[in-house]
Amino acid sequence: MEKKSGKAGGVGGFILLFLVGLVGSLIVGWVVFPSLLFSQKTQPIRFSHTVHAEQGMECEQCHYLTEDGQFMGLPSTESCADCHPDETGEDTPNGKEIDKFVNEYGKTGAQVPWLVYQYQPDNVFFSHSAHQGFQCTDSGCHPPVETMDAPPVYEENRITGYSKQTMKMWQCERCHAQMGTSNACYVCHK
Amino acid sequence: MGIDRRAFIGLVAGGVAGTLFTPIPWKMADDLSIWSQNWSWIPRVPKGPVAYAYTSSKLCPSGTGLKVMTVGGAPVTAAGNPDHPLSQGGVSSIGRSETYMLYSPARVKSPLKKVNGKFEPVTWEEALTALAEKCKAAGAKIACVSGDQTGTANEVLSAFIAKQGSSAYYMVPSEKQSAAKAWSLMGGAGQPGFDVDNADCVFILGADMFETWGSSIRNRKAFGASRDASGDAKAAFIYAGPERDGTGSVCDAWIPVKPGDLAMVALGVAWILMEAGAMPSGPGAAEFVSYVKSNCSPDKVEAACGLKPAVLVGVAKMLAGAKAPLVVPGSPCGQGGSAAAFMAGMALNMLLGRINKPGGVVALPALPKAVDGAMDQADILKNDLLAFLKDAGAGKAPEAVLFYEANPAYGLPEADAMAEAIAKIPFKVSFASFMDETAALCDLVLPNSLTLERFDDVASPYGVAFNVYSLVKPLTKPIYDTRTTADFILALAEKMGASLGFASMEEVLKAKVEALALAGGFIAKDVQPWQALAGSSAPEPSADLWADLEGGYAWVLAAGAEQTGLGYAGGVLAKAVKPIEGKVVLAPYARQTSGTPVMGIPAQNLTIVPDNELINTATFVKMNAETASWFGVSEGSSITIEGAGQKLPVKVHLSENVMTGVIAAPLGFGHSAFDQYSKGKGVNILRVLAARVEEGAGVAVWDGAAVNIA
Amino acid sequence: MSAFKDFDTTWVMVVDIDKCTGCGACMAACQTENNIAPQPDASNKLRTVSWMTVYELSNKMPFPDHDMAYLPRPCMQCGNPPCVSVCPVIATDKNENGGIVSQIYPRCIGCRYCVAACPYHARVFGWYDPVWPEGMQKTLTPLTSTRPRGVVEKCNFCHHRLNLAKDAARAQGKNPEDLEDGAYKPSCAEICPTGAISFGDAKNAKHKVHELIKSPNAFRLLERLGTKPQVYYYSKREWVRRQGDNYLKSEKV
Amino acid sequence: MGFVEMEKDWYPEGAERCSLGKFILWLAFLGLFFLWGLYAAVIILWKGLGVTGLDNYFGFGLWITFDLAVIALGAGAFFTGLLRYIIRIDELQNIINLSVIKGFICYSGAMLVLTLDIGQPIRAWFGYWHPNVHSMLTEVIFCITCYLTVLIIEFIPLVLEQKQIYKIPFLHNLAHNMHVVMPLFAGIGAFLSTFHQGSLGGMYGVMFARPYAFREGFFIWPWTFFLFVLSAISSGPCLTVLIAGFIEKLSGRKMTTYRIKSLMAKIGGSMLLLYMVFKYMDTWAWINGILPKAGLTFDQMFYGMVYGKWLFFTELVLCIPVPVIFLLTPLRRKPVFMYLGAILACAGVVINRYVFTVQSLAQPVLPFTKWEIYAPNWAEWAPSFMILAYGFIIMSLSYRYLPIFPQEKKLNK
Repeated sequence: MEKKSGKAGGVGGFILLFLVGLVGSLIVGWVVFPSLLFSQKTQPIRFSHTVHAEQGMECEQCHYLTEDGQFMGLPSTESCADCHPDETGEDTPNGKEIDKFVNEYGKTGAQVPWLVYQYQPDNVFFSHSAHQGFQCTDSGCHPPVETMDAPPVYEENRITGYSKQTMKMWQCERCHAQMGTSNACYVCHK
Repeated sequence: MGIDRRAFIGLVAGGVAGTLFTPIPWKMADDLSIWSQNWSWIPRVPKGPVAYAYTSSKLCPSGTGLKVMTVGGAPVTAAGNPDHPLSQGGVSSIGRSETYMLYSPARVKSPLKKVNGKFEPVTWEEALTALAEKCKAAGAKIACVSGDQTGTANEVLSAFIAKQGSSAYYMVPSEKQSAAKAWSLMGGAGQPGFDVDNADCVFILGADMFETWGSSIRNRKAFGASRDASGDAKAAFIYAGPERDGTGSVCDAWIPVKPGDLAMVALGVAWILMEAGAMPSGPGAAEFVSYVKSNCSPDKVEAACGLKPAVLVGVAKMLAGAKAPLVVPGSPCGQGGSAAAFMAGMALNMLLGRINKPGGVVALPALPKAVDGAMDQADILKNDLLAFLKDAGAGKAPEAVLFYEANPAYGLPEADAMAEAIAKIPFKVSFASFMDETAALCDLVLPNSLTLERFDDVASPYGVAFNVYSLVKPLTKPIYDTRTTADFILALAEKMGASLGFASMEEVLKAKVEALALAGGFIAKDVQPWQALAGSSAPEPSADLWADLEGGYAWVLAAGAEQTGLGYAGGVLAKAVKPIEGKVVLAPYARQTSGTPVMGIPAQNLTIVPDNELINTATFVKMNAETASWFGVSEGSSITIEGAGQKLPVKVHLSENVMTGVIAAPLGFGHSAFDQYSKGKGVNILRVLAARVEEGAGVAVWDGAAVNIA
Repeated sequence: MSAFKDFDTTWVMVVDIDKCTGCGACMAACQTENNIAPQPDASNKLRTVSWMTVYELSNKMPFPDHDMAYLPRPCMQCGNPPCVSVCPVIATDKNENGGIVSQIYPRCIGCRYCVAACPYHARVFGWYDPVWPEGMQKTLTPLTSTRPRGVVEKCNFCHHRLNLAKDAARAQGKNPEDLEDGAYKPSCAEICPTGAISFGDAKNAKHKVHELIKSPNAFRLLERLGTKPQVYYYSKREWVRRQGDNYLKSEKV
Repeated sequence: MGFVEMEKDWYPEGAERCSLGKFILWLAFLGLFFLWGLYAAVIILWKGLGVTGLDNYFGFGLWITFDLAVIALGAGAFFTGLLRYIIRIDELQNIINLSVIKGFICYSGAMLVLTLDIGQPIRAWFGYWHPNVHSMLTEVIFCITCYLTVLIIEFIPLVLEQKQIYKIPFLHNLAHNMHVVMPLFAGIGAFLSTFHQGSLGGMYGVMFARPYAFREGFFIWPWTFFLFVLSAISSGPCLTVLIAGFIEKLSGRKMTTYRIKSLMAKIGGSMLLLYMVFKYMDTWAWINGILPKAGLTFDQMFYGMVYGKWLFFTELVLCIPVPVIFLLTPLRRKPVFMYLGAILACAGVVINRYVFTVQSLAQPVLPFTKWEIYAPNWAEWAPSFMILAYGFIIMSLSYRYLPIFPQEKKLNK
């Protein structure tokens, strides 16, 4: 049975609390939810692209295509160790980071579990060799890490497990459509 | 502050309305469906550079060269190496399994010692010490059983027991051993080989050559090359055997012959060829002629085997009319083949003048040995494992027996008796990679590393018409705590103060390769060995043989052994030719899908095993409708097969591929060891299969046996 | 029924039945290439996941007139696929040059309408989550994504190999849309010990299959239903060819 | 006032109902089936469809048969609505409520089963977001969900008319206003429903590589499209009659006049006659056109007992012409013939949906394959029984508390 009492009752109360609910949920939905959805992770090694670029290294020295068209996305521990075989013993932040690499990976031979911002799901076949004509960062695919001294924070979607930067299918499709390239399913899926 | 119901409804309604205008429901719906493609309990595929590495298969008896795909250095799949003459890109389901079998649940993950009937892990050091003591104590009373038909590891093992003063080295029976015995009875030299590539008419006498006989991938490649769809077949293939199986199904003709009648059929053809003027000569020829003339006329063959004379005449005509005919005798089940059938088949080859000819029989000279003191292949093959185990069963076992790549407790005829005999051996060691039936009986299990984890080699699998050698090299560190058996034996010999002169199998192989380089031969790249047999000039020998072998190429030597004493062995044949008496004959057959006795059924292969062979725990045997009518059984009926003092429950599959009076039964099932992919799957037909000894030849034969059906 | 485009490239497989010994190497190759999990109980063949299935054909005569043949059956990649137009969510399509019928696992909702529509039984459903024994997942290939249970999967002519072949062509400065004969081959075709399986572009005169499919001994399964398969079979035996389709008693092959 | 007394206040005006205890027992009995099905549903969602008896031959099985059957039988709702609101056969107002509830039960039940039936329920919404306009199933998904919405809208005023709820002025007015616009929804419902009934048939008819199911057609619609519509609207009213009869039998009270039921039966019978004409023509064309074109014969469409011709003749002879005679001739005046006719008509539709679902998949199209047998297991039966129990529960509650039958009060004086 309906009762009328309290300050927040009646039609006015209904409207007031409706608004409270409305605004509240909007705040939760637009502000709280997105921050809850992603967990933040840092790279195992604070790799500085700028330091390496300043040494005059080209991107292709580490990120290159092989003869059979495969893209070697990340250098292996062995190739990093080519330049960093031993501890530096330096007390600088960079020196410490290098020593961390040497001790934890270089010496053990373990591969660095880099967090890759752009990794696509397993069901996607992405060919770097088919996209050689495009700029890595200018075309919006990769963050401009070459200008960064510290790698950006890696944000992982708690539900899907994918990186926040993982390109969505519509982005691929849009560019393919603009370029007049086929958007057939198997062009990109495996 | 009190909130009445209406206000509360307002709050909820506002919340719902607001939420609809936030990403929450939409992003959640989307992300949840993305989550469903990414379930944590479904493994992700590996990332990393894809590369290819080369080695050869030891699990597959055909010795194919492998092209292994690696991802980030880890082996992932095995395909045939297109540049290897024994595979040319082809590979069997067994060769294919080399990668994933690394992770088979049946693998022995560390050395094990049996304590109070249970296995307990021990370290390799402990195992080495324990075994050294036992071997010292056993002295010359030590034996070794090896299932490795092609490896130099046999040299290491045989040299080891030879140093102990023992020559009790036994090979697990195979086509190779059956052939070696029969061939030596005929006075032949070398390992018989059959140049299928250059033949234009191949009469297959029982051999399941596209499945289990010889280097079957090579055979299939040769067969495939002979019939390009765009032209006429370059070679005719005729199959004689009890069942029109994988091999028979693609041949141009099938001649239904019971296992015990293969020799008779071949001699019937010989009779016709002799009538047409072929004249045998050489040792034993006279007895041969008189036996054939009086016992193997087409009408006598018809009386004995039910074959119409016209069929034999047809075969004889095809063989006689061919430029390069070839008869390939063998066992329909890949083991226990009839010596009589082999000799009869070879007699045909001789009648046709096919010895040491392109497209004919080319016997391979023995390859140089690397290990001093190792026994000769030919000598080893003379030792009879069946007799040895029967003796052991009778209490005449040596002190210690080493089992290398061998599972005789499962893979021999009268398997129950064999297992009992093995159990009676005082001290037994298995070097099995997988926990097989024999390993389960052993006191010590010292797991051998698998193909992709070890140094090993493949030298001239039986059946090929050229000596061929390829290297097995590790592509990955051992996944578990396993060791290469040869390495372990070398260390054991060292420890016992009887060094074999090598520190590792790699060194042994390097010595072997050095010795091969001196023997001549070439790397099969631009010229294939069968082309060399046919007359192509062989290329220069390799400048760096080891490097070429490491690159996955094969060393080959295309030259036949000289035959000085080869004859017809007519006297032996006259005694040995004898049909199997009985209403029905059990004709076992083997398929590569069910693996080998040492590996069990490869995990992925259960999907391939057809449902007319295995359903859950039931094995199906095949018989045709007429045979079935004798017993009043029909499709799916449960029957019991009795033989060798055992009874096995099986089910019936009606198949007109099987000749009347024969029950074809698949081998490879009914394991009591291994993992969920092998254990309890069907029954082991070898348990009801009794071996018969062919008189005169003195060879145990079990390609078929009379059985009772209930 | 929507009409499907005729593509410049048409990948076809030609299986020479007279060469198939039924050894199952093609199935073994397919399973591990495409990350199909081992199935400890594969007795119920209507439940197993297998993209390639070898059928046993019989001329239905009694011994000794009996003859048999093996017929490996991948997905037919039909020119007019009965499965594609029925999919409610466009999880399967035939829209890429080459004509391979795609199947996108993350899009599939698992309604199995395509399974019902395909008369070749080329499509299988994931009844269970795939499980690899401890450690064996390390032998997964990066070529094909793993599938959760509840989606439909099928042979795709090892489409990833087409992508890899295109990449290799690009790296060598060749035209990825005009691959050489043999540059792209599914795993089963590569591994078959007798070489019974040929593969290539039917529209490319430089490819062997271009001629093979014109043979009077070449046929396709259930051609009269209008599916236009991109898998051809070849047999010199009339009874084998006759089993490629349904014929009334009065009809000749 | 005790609860038992209060509960009596919730009955429709002037209606008598069985005791609350008896009613709760009845609900508990139904609840057992419901819980069994719920258990199965949880297992299925947890472990996947491997627990069912379905396989790669029979991707569709009991559930799809069940769905198609209940949706066809639920067609009474839209068709009665059409006749009542659009064609304006006013008499039907006495049974329209029952039709609506039946429709609601059938459609919502079918939706529940469909959720279980798809392998990835979490992706069910892809049907809207990534629709393939060429697929009959897309049409089905859209129309069924839209029509279910319509049915809910049609059901709501009925709930609002519940005696106690009706006392609330707002809800009272809402119910009234909804009634005013009901013809609009009836029209939408009829349109949607016709399409998806047809699309369900179309789903089979378009399978051009399945000669058992394939049919030629008109424009984009295979003949099965129209046949499914006709069979649905012939059997739908029959089921409404059967439910009304069942409620009367169970409660021992008159719910509606025999005349109304007879009218419904007559409508069903007329539609069945129409269906018969087309179905016979279609079957003739199938046997003489589709099958020989595919190289198949009529005999090859049947196998053994499970897939024997008896099913064919039961469906096409026993379950079409016989009920047509029962329902369209004066025989209808006798309840036994009317009910029997209705039962046969419904059975015919169920058989039809079964053979199209299962037999068309069992029939081996490849000459070297064989007929396979499909047997649903407990995991499929349980949810089906859950839906039946759910239907009985909804119907029981509605009967007890909602004024479904306008004539009840008058007839039981």
